Amino acid sequence: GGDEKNSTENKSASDAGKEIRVGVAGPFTGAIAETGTTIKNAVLLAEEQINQAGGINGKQVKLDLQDDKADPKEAAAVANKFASDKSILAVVGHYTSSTTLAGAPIYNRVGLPHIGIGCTSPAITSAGPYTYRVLTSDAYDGEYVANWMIEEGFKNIAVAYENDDYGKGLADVFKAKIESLNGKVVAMEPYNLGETKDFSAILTKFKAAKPDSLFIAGQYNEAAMLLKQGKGIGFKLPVFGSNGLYSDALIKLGGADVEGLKCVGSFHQSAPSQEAKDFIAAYKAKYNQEPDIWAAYAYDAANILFAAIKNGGEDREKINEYLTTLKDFKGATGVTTFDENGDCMKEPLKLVIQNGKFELYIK
Amino acid sequence: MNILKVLDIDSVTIRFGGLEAIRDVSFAVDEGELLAIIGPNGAGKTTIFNAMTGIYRPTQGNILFKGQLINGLKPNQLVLKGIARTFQNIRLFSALTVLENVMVGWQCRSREGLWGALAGGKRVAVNRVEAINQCREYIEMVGLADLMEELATNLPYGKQRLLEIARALATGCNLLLLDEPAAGMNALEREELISLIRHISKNLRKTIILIEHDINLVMNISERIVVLDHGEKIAEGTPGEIRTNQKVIEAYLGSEDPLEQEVV
Amino acid sequence: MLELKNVMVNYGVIPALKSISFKVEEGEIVTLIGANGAGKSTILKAICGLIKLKGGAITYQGDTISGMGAHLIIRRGISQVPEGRGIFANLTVEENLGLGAYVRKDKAEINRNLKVVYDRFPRLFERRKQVGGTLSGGEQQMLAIGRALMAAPKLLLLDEPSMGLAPLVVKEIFKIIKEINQTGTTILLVEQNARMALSVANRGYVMETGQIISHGTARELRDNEDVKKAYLGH
Amino acid sequence: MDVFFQQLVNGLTVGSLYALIALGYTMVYGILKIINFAHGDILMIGTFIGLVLVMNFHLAFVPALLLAMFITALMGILVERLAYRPVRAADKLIALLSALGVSIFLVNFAQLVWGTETHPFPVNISGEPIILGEVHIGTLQIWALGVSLLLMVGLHFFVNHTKMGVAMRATSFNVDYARLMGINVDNIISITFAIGSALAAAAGILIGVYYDAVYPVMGYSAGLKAFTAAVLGGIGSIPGAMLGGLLLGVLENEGAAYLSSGYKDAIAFALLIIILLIKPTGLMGRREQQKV
Amino acid sequence: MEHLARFTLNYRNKAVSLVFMILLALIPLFIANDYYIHVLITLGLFIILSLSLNLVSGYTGQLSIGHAAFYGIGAYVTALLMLKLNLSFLVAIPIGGLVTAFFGLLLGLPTMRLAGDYLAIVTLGFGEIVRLVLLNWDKVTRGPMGLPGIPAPELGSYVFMSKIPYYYTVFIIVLITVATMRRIVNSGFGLSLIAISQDELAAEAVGINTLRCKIISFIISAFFAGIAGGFFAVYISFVSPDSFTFMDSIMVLEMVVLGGLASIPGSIIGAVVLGLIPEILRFMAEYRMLIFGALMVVIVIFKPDGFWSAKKRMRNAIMKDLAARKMIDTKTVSPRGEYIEGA
Ligand SMILES: Nc1ncnc2c1ncn2[C@@H]1O[C@H](COP(=O)(O)OP(=O)(O)OP(=O)(O)O)[C@@H](O)[C@H]1O
Ligand SMILES: Nc1ncnc2c1ncn2[C@@H]1O[C@H](COP(=O)(O)OP(=O)(O)OP(=O)(O)O)[C@@H](O)[C@H]1O
Ligand SMILES: [Mg+2]
Ligand SMILES: [Mg+2]
Repeated sequence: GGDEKNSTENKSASDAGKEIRVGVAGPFTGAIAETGTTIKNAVLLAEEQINQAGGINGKQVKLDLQDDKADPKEAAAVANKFASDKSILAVVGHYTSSTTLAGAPIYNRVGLPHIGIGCTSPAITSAGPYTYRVLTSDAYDGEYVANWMIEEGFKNIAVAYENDDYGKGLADVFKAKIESLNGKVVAMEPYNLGETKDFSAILTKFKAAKPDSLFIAGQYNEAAMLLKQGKGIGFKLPVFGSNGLYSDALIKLGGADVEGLKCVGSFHQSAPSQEAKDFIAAYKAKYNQEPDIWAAYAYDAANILFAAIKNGGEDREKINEYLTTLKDFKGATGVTTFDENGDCMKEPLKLVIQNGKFELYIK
Repeated sequence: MNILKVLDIDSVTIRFGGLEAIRDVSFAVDEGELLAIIGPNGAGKTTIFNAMTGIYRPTQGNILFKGQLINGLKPNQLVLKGIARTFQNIRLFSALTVLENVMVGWQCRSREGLWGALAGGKRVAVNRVEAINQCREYIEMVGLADLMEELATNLPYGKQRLLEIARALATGCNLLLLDEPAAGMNALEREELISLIRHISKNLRKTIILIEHDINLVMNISERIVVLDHGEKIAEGTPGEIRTNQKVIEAYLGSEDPLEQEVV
Repeated sequence: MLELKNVMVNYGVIPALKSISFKVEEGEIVTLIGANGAGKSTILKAICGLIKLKGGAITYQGDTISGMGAHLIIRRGISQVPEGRGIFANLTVEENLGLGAYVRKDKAEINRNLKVVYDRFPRLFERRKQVGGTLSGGEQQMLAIGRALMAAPKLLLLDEPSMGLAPLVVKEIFKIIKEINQTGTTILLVEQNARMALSVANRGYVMETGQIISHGTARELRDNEDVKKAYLGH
Repeated sequence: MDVFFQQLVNGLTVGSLYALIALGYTMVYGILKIINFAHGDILMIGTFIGLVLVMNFHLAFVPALLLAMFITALMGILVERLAYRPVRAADKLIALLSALGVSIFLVNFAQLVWGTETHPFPVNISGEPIILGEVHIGTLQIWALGVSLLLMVGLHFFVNHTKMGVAMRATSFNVDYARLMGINVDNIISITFAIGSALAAAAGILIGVYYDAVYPVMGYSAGLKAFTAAVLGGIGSIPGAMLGGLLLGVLENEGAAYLSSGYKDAIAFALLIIILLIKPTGLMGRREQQKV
Repeated sequence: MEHLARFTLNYRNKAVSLVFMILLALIPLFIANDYYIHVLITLGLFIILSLSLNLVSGYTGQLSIGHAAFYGIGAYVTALLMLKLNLSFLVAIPIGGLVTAFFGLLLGLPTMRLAGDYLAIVTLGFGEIVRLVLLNWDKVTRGPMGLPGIPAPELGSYVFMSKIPYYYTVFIIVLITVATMRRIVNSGFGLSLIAISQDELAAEAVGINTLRCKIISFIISAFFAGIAGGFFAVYISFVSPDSFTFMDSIMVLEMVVLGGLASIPGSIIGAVVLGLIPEILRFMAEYRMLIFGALMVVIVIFKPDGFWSAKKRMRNAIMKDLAARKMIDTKTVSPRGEYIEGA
């Protein structure tokens, strides 16, 4: 639910002009609430920073946080709530591809611009003119990891994927790329986010297919369980993953069993840019912990919207016009440019888990 | 030979697992007759009712109703053919009123159906009025007129038995099976019951088969008696014959004078 | 031994017992007769603590038992054969009988008692492994009485024990009631078959719509014209 | 064939855990005729209790397991007192709703206390897996199977061969008649809940350790599966619950290996429906003989 | 409107109900807030769902805990028809209802052999299977990704843009559902259904074809749930398998039971109350569902017969209706307000 001190329950007409209201939709409870929490932390940080700097056009920014529980139906309800509240100028969110796709038609119907923060499904490319995202599409990432694995010399690859927009989209792109590079996907098994806990069937099938490496297209929770259960039945291989795995929670849950795992992401503590350094420092100061990638994306999304409101105008349509032409926005996750579909173009980082930490991968 | 028989039980055997509840029993009932089945507890009386009403299927043998084989038909199909019953352990629709209980019995004669219900209209309403009036007549007949709107569950035991009879009659049956209708009734109520059964038999011209342990009542109203013991038929005849049948006395009545009931 | 004083019971808002008072002395057979729905079964349920009283009190051997949990009342030596027999349909005949002796601890005595019951009802012995639910009505009644006897009660409450029984068995049951009484068990008997009930009882109470309308010795009641007309038939 | 045997082992492991949970459903159902929808959530709380005992109180695994079973048993009794006893006389569906209320409450309670995230259950039951050909049988699997079988056999004996067990079955048939036998029905019901909850806690902890994951909604799927297992075996029947659990575990694991892992649960449910249509009271359910 | 009103209302409370309906119809004029209208539309959907389940579980007494499957089938069929065949919602939703009705028939068949909790588990299994098929048959359903972008309904050149046309659509569907359910349960057929729920064997023994009645009630129930699903798909413009889970089935059952089994006003009240509580508790944030759970326990303890008083339950209103139309005698009225035949 919305944090009481930040969401404004009673907004009378007179208030509406005095403050700038932006919606934030994320999985604050439910299966991936941990991610929701870092998103919440990051946007609240962005809010605090902009208000300390005098707000936008002299007005204070007020975020309205709504919980979509990573559930598309809830997402539609949240989208409806934002869409019908005229004082909401733009929205940060949603997080997953499914929730973004559920909300997008509603936002697009009323012309409310929104920036997705974790949704990487290729389907979002064509979700509508008011839909944006701060991270690259799976079509891009999947091919990137496929290239990487072939470069590392792997040929027979098993794929475990989360059975939804995110995982399936990624796995499909990945498989096509591997095959075009003369590699082989020897087994491909789906599991359900937040539901599957027993990976023994999947692992047994993998084992029988005799792969030389494993690619996981999904989230950290399942990846940790998969690898831990794999150890139990004697299944241990080099593992690559998508950006969904890039979370410290993976290491917390997986412990020694995720050591050596490689994945992609576009933000890292030791990233060179000044924006990233500043963000990490501020986040640490406020919350006394390291931000993860989703915090960085959420932070960037919020700041892009603040910039759009400032430079475009306090009007949904004007904000959207600004966003369509956004170019080279420098943020914690690198340089963001939106293409004509609202898709993001930026180069991911290669990462590896070493000694219980994500490190930049250097061959 | 079967032309006049309403019901013909032809060498019926009913088994439950290893237990033979009914073994090779045959008897027949004539149109308009009032037949009683008596016998010790567990003799198989209720079981044979259950077979006649489609609740059990005979393991062997045939049951014919008006010359037609009815083995294996379902209870509701048998009601449409004209067989209705009451239960030894009363089974009313307890949350429905007396009138509604009887109307449920009447349903199998209703031509309204689902479409009629959805369409509504004057004709449907007229039909319903007619149904209600007929059901009220049955209720008056069994003497529950002043309890028409009472919930069945609130009726005393004896009146519940009467309601079961009204409900069975409402199906428009011509063979009525009564399983211990007098159980739980006091002397006064029993007398009223006797005249009710006579009325149904004589004036409504229904064929009746009756199971009862009240020997007075049985001897009083039945025209013929079938006696079962341990699943077998041990005697058949008029009340006079049965009263003096040595086998029946040994198995069931217990002394020469069944009316003698004092113990001390 | 047992005394009810101004006992009142309601089902919802409807009164089922309106100030009932009566006594049962040690060693007696007392019968309650009355039309359907008079409240006879309700009295038995109230004695055993299955329903709460709305007013009045029940004392047993000098102690007030109304308001106690049913299991505590049963432990004091009261046993009931409920209306409708109350057989555990999912348990075998033997298990049913065993439960009758649930509150007793003396194994040997229980086994002796079991033999007595089987002797009295050989039919039960034949069916001792059959589940109670498949017994015929009469067999179930025998089982219910047998089970109550397994408790070796001081006070036995019988609710219409003759219902649905063949004449032969009815006689047998009344004989047994008499015998049980002679071995020292006090009996409160509810019956529709008033003629039979009054033939074994010492005293009787006649009930109508939740009230006791008359009482007296069995002989007095048998000779009472009103009782004769309503409950004894001719 | 390796896949087959590996899945058989995996299936038996989960199956024995399903069975353990199913017993709780079956016992409560047997006695109150309600499907205790909160059972899975009691399992979840029991698991968290076990986790707290291990992590915060540094108990060893077995003492933690036993103590968690005990605490959860008390919690089962409490839930029965507060949420089920007041509606015992009402329609069975009402009790079902009360159970759902408890279920929702417990899940959200756990989310507030322990957060929504998945916690690992770091218990070191060390020992090398037994390796037969390509088939691995983990120490944990042996534990899970062993503990569940032990508890089940104990329960079976208790219900069928003790006076309390017969009293339990009598109460399950009719509460008033049981009272007339001098049975303290309230106690019997409390004991039933206590046993069911303790078994659930045991199953939950074993599941938590086996998957190395404890999380507030873990009771939902475990509960659904176990409930299915209970019905498959014949609800109310204790051997049925065991058989149902094992069968369900094995079938869905083999189904997942040879058909599709996505349809794994669908296979289990389709089988359930088919079995029920052939044998309407489940595999070992005794038909409640209803004479008319 | 007048005709619809007559079709919907029973004769006795005609005036009161008519006023009430007019008020409901005017709501969008008073409340401009889209969020409130969204909540009202959702309540409308809940009402249709609970009324439809009430027929099977309340009146016919067949416990069903897989009702969300019907809702889901209706939603997916409607969505696919609109997305793939570009059918108008006016055609797609009824077809969705009919397809769902067919599944109702399928689910009704097991009642031939199963009753009570065993039937319940079959309905649960059915619900899960439907959900898993929606999840895994990705060539058609797009699996967990769901079907986004269901086009907004069009009536000629009028396109549904705001919430108000949706409100009126669901309002009309609710009225039709109430009217149909009323006619069904207050008929001889409805009486048979109640009889079946009370004692199936006795019902069969007095000539009721119980299997046929049960199957018909499943078919009708499924049809209306399917319609609700279709409307949901159109309204939210997105369907995915996790909108039709076991918990959704349970929620509907809860509405029926808490409202008061076998009662039309009960089901409506149940849907409204249970639909509103979580919305009202929204301000409590994290504590919302905790309180909701506790509240449920408290409600059932203090209102074990549901919100709608027990005395009005299980009643068939044939008599009341005829009496009101002066077609049967109504000289005496019993203290409970029911008609007793005039002496
Ligand atoms: N469904 C069944 N399964 C097993 N045994 C049964 C079943 N139904 C009846 N029996 C047995 O068949 C025998 C006959 O039972 P039935 O009910 O027909 O007796 P009855 O003559 O009606 O006795 P009563 O006068 O006591 O009612 C009994 O021994 C009974 O236990
Ligand atoms: N559970 C109940 N709820 C409501 N009313 C009840 C209930 N049980 C009995 N009654 C009513 O209370 C009154 C007394 O019932 P009770 O069973 O004590 O009568 P009884 O004298 O034993 O009659 P019978 O000879 O029929 O057994 C009756 O009017 C009955 O309808
Ligand atoms: Mg009989
Ligand atoms: Mg009585």
